[in-house]
This record gives sequence, structure tokens and C-alpha cells, in this order.
Amino acid sequence: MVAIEALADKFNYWVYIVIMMIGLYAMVSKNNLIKKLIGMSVFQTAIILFYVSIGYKDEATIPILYHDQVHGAHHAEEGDHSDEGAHHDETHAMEAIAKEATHHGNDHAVDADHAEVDEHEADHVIDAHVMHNESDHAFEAGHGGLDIDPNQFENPLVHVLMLTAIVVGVATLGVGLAITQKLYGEFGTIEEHEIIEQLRTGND
Amino acid sequence: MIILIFLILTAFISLRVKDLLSAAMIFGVYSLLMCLLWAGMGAVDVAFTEAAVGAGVSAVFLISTILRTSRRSSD
Amino acid sequence: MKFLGLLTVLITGFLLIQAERDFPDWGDVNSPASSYKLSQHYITQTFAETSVPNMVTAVLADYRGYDTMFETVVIFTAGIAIIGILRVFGSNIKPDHPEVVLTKKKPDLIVETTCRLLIPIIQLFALYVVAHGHHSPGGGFQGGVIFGASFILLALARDLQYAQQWVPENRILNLAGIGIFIYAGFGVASLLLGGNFLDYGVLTAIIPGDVKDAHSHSMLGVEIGVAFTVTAIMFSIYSSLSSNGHMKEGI
Amino acid sequence: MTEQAPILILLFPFLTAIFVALLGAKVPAASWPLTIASLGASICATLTTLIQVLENGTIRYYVGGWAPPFGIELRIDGLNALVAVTVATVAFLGAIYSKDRVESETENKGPQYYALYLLLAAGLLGIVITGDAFNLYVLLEIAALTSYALLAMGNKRATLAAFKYLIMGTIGASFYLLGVGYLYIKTGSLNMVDIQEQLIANGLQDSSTVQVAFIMITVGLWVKMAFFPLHAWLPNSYAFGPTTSSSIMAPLVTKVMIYVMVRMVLTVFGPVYAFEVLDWGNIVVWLAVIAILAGSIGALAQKDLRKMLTFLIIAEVGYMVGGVWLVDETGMTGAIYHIISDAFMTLCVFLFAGIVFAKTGARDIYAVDGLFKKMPITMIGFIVGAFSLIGIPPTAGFFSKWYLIQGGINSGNWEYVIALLISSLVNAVLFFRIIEIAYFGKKPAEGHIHHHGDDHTKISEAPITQLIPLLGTAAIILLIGIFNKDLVAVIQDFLEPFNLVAGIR
Repeated sequence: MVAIEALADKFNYWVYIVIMMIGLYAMVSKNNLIKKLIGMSVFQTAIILFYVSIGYKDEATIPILYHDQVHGAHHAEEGDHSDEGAHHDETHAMEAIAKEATHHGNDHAVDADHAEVDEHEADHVIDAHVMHNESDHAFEAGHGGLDIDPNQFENPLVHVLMLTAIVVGVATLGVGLAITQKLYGEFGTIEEHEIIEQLRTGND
Repeated sequence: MIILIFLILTAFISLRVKDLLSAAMIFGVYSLLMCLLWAGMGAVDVAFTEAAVGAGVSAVFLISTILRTSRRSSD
Repeated sequence: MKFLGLLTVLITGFLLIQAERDFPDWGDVNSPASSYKLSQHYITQTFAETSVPNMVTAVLADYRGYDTMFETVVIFTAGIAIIGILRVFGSNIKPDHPEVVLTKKKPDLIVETTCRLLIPIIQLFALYVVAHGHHSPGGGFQGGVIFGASFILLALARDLQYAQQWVPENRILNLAGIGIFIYAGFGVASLLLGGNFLDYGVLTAIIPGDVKDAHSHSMLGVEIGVAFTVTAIMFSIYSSLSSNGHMKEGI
Repeated sequence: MTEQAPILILLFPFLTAIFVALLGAKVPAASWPLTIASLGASICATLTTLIQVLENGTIRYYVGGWAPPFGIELRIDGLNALVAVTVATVAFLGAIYSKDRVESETENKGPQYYALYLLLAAGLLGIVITGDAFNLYVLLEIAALTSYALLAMGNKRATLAAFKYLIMGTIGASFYLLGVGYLYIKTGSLNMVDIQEQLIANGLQDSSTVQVAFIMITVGLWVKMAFFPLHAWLPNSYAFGPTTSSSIMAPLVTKVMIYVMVRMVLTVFGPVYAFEVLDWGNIVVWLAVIAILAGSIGALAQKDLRKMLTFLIIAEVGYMVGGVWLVDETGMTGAIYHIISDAFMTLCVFLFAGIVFAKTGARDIYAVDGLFKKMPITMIGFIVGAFSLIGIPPTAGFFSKWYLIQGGINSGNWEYVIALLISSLVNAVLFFRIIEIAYFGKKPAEGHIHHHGDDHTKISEAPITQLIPLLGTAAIILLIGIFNKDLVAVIQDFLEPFNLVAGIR
């Protein structure tokens, strides 16, 4: 029973190892170049799964603040976007974004109820720039005017890291596929052993 | 839990199957499952990206290369 | 080779399982990664410091904006790399082996009409994803990929040349470069205004609002830059791969 | 703007790369001057940084104004600054060399080549100056993607080698990423200095996760630097890629990876953890010995000039990995010194190989037949590089090897010392054979090896854009050798706080 619990507690971590090993095996021992690249993608996603698992917390929610948590400061924008649906040109999009930006700015200026809070926050930002080193902000939750329990939200940092890793993965896949096509143009095959055979027999 | 088991299955099958086009499609399924899993774990941004990049664009890249080269695989 | 592969896999797997024994439990709120000041700071202070409710966007574009800039550069590099590897300029170079000949069909009416309806909606959604990245999941990358996918859909439904009428190759590359210049431009602007690279706080001099707003608005700006690059490069990679570097026909 | 110098190191090549890529379609001729100018500016920035470091100690540059560990920091100390100067200079010299060769070797893709070249330089410089473990991964991938593309632009052998490199490189980088993930799960931090503080503060010395993280990062980097059993991708890719590409990649990519390994050992894990808690120094030194011997034997077996040089790179990697794990301050000094001197020596011999290939069109070592009479200046440049690889004073190679051997003797690793001496002997045999062929014009007796005597009559001195980098490199090798005391002083200043002497087993 204890063993099963131990397994369940870390089940994600077991699965990522299994997937990663499948991918690694394909990368090392498959002959087909495209199979190798699929293996590479599987391998990379397994690592991403590992990172995302680090960020998971029981009973936590996605790392985006609720509207009531941000004092309703952003209600205005929700309406805007549906209105802007008619434009789909890039220049229009820029305008729309600029409009949103002004809204955003106005909200802070107009919203008298929270002016004080905002000021407080602004001070805090300046503080933060200077004092990050010394003070440990983890224990100052709520100081910035927001009452947030860190355990309520998942760790956003790993998500950021993994966005980068996904992008790197697709970039590598693209370059790999391009090389594969070039090899096919030169050898007429995408099987590695056939290519090596051609190189050995050919007089290149 | 079920998604995790299916993940292993799809990863395995996509690397086993000899027809590369099906391998690419199953890889797309794998990515989509992965994306569901991450969405379930609360990593919405990552899941969103994976849905667009992994299941969408990567699969298209793979398929366009397969159509430009050869569809059969020896292993 | 098979045996060697299996051996590598077994050794690596064994090592990883060794490491895994010492992990904190899955979902444990007291694990070092969750309880260390780094992630807690991002959760509790992001809104106070940048007024962006989506912490992922804030960390991506502000705290770790330097990473993200290079992430964009990775995409750009991939685009240039694929052009460098595959692109065939002119038509005098013949490959040693005959190309795969793809039977070319007339565009199907249903497919074409559906795409004509879908593509504007996809593009609109992409813009929404970019613009609304501060408040909901999304941002430059996702939006850019979706926008690029709409062009890919166009090329799939008709053919590559048709899509290239809308987005010619050289313009695509310019767009990609402009995206990075927008991103780096925010960095250079903050350099010129006396701050460190990508320090959006000093941009209050040219962006209306207080320090928080400067952060928030600059983030939107860099996300747009990212979206430009990703859109352009996704389509560029697709058109190189699908046409074997000739930029004709496609699949 | 001097306080902004760290970021400028990177910004010049990186922004110019994009500019070159965009402008290339319209004005291809502008690519080369822009490349040269940006790399020149980058050298100035690295030198400024080096001077600042020497005057004021470690520079910590907070990108985005966020203090670490919340933001990303560029952390530059004596080691970084030296390696950054080396990288920028080598890239600059390699770029000068590229001018006449690019068009013919890359099928008229000059602008793309220069854009990728600059991005590679920017990626490597970024790796060198960053202080954040994850940022390093991103830059590692930029450097890797550009390398794959630069190699795949070559002939078909190079394309296959590039594919192998892509697979191996991705495995290496992913292992590194996984290692960083393990560190993150145990410490919660990504900043290099902060990780070490957390490792000590949380008492994680015995954690198996941290041990595996160490193994993963080290093995991942070994794959990237082609340490012996993991070297399979290197020889063919550098030997058959375009000569212009290998003239920057051969000197820089492996050396920067060795720098990363030193950084990981000293700054992230800390010498106490890496050398005392995990007492694997002996095993690694033995692996290094095997790598040195294997590289040397491999080089002896080659008839292809550039392929022979690639095997020498593998041997040199063995020197440096061994030197780091000798657990001795002199050995570590030697390893760091060797990073710098080896970058220039490899550049020198690869430039020579490129010139010979360009002039004769032949790859094997008999291509140098009688070149002394035809291109004496080129040969002088080559001889300096060759003497440095053999280890003849007053070249840089002699002094770095001297410190490595001293370190081996101090720590009692005699097998390492012997391997180093054997390898130097092999280098002597190899290079004196080439010099002999070049000087006496001796043809192989068998006669079945290529005849290209008739083209030889036309061969004259290499063009000026190829001579300048070759002679510049030769001059720098001599300078590094002559001013060895100053260089060693800088390195030892850097090593002092790590207290490596106490770490002797």
C-alpha cells in the first residue's frame, strides 16, 4: 500500500521518465531520420512535462489573478475586445491595442477609490528596485495592496521557462526537417544506414 | 492518470508505426494529449502554446517534409 | 546500434529514477520550488510591480524579458537557418535525385470556401490572443503561431504561390526582423534613457502613466514584436519545407 | 556608457545579424563590412569590460533592472571577461577570413551565412557573460541551431554530419536543461550564484537529486564539447563543413562548452561539492587520459588534413577536462589558460587548412607539398600555430601545457602527465611531417595518392583577407605566450576565492 501511494504521489515523475526514455531510444537507435526527429520532439516534451510538474500545487489555480483580486480595475477592457471584432487588419489591431492602453492608463487615474492603493503600489515598485537584495518579499504578501496567498496560485516561473523550451523545440524540429530534406535531395533516401552505405561505396 | 497512460501509448505507437504519415498524425495526438494534461495541471499558457505549436504547426511541418521525401520507414 | 541505444536508455533511466527518489511529492506546496522567495515573489508582487494580472506574461516579458528576447531570436535563427540550408535561389540547380512529384489538383470548392470564412476569424482570434495576453492565457507566441497558421491554411487550401501573393518572401523576412527590432528597441530605448537593458521602468519618460503602466505597456509592445516575428517565421519555415526550398507549388 | 558595456558585447553582433539578414536580399555586398564592424565593436566592449573587471572586480549587470534572483543577471568576473575577449576576437578574425570564401562554399548564400555567423557569435558571447542557468540554455540553443545550419550549408557529408550533430546536440542541451530542472526542484532558484547559496543553506550535499543534476549537466556538456566517448559528431562535421564555418566553430564551440563546465563546477555547484563531496576526480581524469590518447591515435590515422585537426581538437578537449578535474589550482589555471590559447591555435591551423583547401582544392595532407616556396608567409603563420599545438616556447601552447603538467604533478596524476607528453609527441610527429612535406616538397613514394602537381605551378600567396587573420592569430598566439605572467595573474586572481589548494585529495 505504501508503495502504491509512493507511486501515486510521484506518478507524473515516473511517466516523464518513461516517455523520455522512449524518445531517447528512438533518437539513438532508429534508422529513419524523421523517426529520429519525432523521437527528439517526444524527448523534449517529456522534459517540459517534468518542469510543468514542478510547478503544480495541490488545490492551486492557474497563475492569473481574478478580477476581484485586482479590485475590478480591468473590467473595462473585457467589453472592448468584442467591439473591436470588425477590424482584422494589422494597423487596426495596433490602434485597438493603443486604445486599450489608454483605457488602461485612465482606469488608474480615474478610479478614485483605489488611488491611494495605487500610490502605495507605486512606492513599492521603487522600493523593490532598490531593496530586492536585502528584503525577502516572500513574507510580505499583501504589502502591495493585494491580499494573495502564494499557495493559491501555481508557480508561474516554470510555465515561462517551458514556453521558451517549446519554442526552442519547434525551432530545432524545423531545422532538423530542413536538413532531412536536403539529405533526401542528395541521397534519395531518409534511412541513415542507406546514406552511410552510399557514402562508403561512392567515391566522394 | 488516464491521460498519462495514453501519453505513453501514443508516444510508443508513433515511434513504432512504419508509415511515417500515421506516425506524424499520432505524434499530433500525443501533443494534444500533452496539452490537455498541462491544462489540467493549470499550466494554461504552456498548454495553449503546445496546442498551437506541438499539435498544429509541428505536425504540419512533419507532414510537409514527409510528403516531400519518403513515406515509408524501415523501422 | 540498437544494443547501444538500449544501454544508454537503461543507464539514463536508472539515473533519473535515482534522482526521482529524492523529489518532493507532486503538488507539494512546501517543496523548495514552490516555497522559495523567487516563485512567491512572482505570485504576490507581480501585479503590484507591473499591473499585469497574468503572472506568466509578466514574468515572460518583464522579469525574464531577456530570455524571451532570445527565444524570439531562436525562432528567427531557425527561419534564417532553414533558408540557408534549403532555399534554392534561381532555378539552375538540379538535385541529384528526382523530386517527389505531387499531383496538383484544382482547389476544392468546399475547402476553399471554408477557408475563406475561417481565415479572417483565425486571424482575428490571433490578434485577440496577442492583445489580451495580459489578462488571459496567451501572448505574442501563441498569437503569432495562430496568425502564422492562418497563412499556412491558406497555402494548404489553395497553393503556396497563392499564399505568397499575400505574403511575399522578402516581406515576410522584413516582418520577422521588424519584430525583433521592436523588442530590442524597447531595450535600447531604456538603455538610452539611462536604465539597464529592457528596464521598462525608465520608459515613463516616453510612455504615459506611472512606472507600473510603463511596465505593462512595454510588455504589450514586446509581445507585439514577438508576434510579428513568430508569424513571419512560422510561415517562412512552412513555405521552405513544403516546397523543398524552391518557394513554388508547395504541397 | 561604460557601465552598459556588458550588454553591448551582445547587442552589436545580435542586432547587426538581423540587419544583415534583412539587408542581404538587396545589398549582399554590405554584409561583410557590417559583420566586421559589429564584431569589432563587440571586441571594444569586451575589452572595456575586461578593464573594468580588472579594476573593480566582478561586474553584476541586472537586465531589466530586476535584482537577482528575480531578474536575469549578467555576471562578469575575471574568467568571463577573458573568455569573452577571446570569443569576440576569434569571431572577428574568422569573419575577415570568410570574405573571399563564403560565396563559393555556401552556394551564394552570403547574407544568410553572415547573419548566422553573427548570431553564433552573439550566442556564444551570451553564454559566456550570462549569470543565469536557464538563460544559458536558451543561448546554447541559439549557438547550436546556427552551428547546425552553418555546417549543413556544406557538401553532403557535412549535411549528414550536421544531422548527427543536431541529434547529439539536442540530447546534450536537453540533459543540461534536465539538470537545471533538478537543481530548480531542490533549490527553487535559477541564478547561478543563488543556486550555490541555496545548495549550501539547505544542506543538499547528500541529495541524490543534486548528484544526478551534476551528472546530467556534466554529461550534457561533454556531449556538446565532444569529450571522447561522446565525440562521434565532431570529426565529420568540422572536416567537411564549409571551411569558413569550421574556422569559427572548431576554435569556439568546444572551448565555450569547457568554459561552461568550469563555470558550473566553480560557481553553481562549488568546488567543495564537485571535488570533495563527489570524489570522482580520478575517474574523470582517467576518462580524459583515454580521450587524449584516443584523439592522438585518431589523428595519426588520418590522411585528410582537416580531419586530422578535428581529432586533435578531441585530444585538446581531453587536456582541458582533465585539467579541471585535477583538483589543483595550477591545473585549473592551466585548463583556463588552455581555453584561451587553444581557441587561437585551433583557429590558426584551421585557417591554414582552409587556405590550403582554397588554393589546391585537395583535402589530404600532401596538398601542402612544396608550399613553402609558393606561399612562405602563410607557412610562417601556420608554423606558429603548429608549434603552439606541439608546445614549443615561446608560444601560448607551451605555457598552458606547462601549467597543466605542473598541475598533474602536484596532484599526483601521473597518468595524465604521461598522456599529455605522448600527445605532444604525436602532435610533433604530425606537424613536422606536414612542415617537411611543405618544405622539401616530398611526394609520397607510392604515387597512388592524388597528383596535383600541375596546378601547383599556379599557386601563389593567399589573398590579403586570408593572410591578415592568419598572421593576426599567429601574433596573438605569440603575445599570449610572451605575456603569460599577466594572464596567469588574472586567472589566479579569479581562482583565489575558490581555495582550490585546500581541495587536494
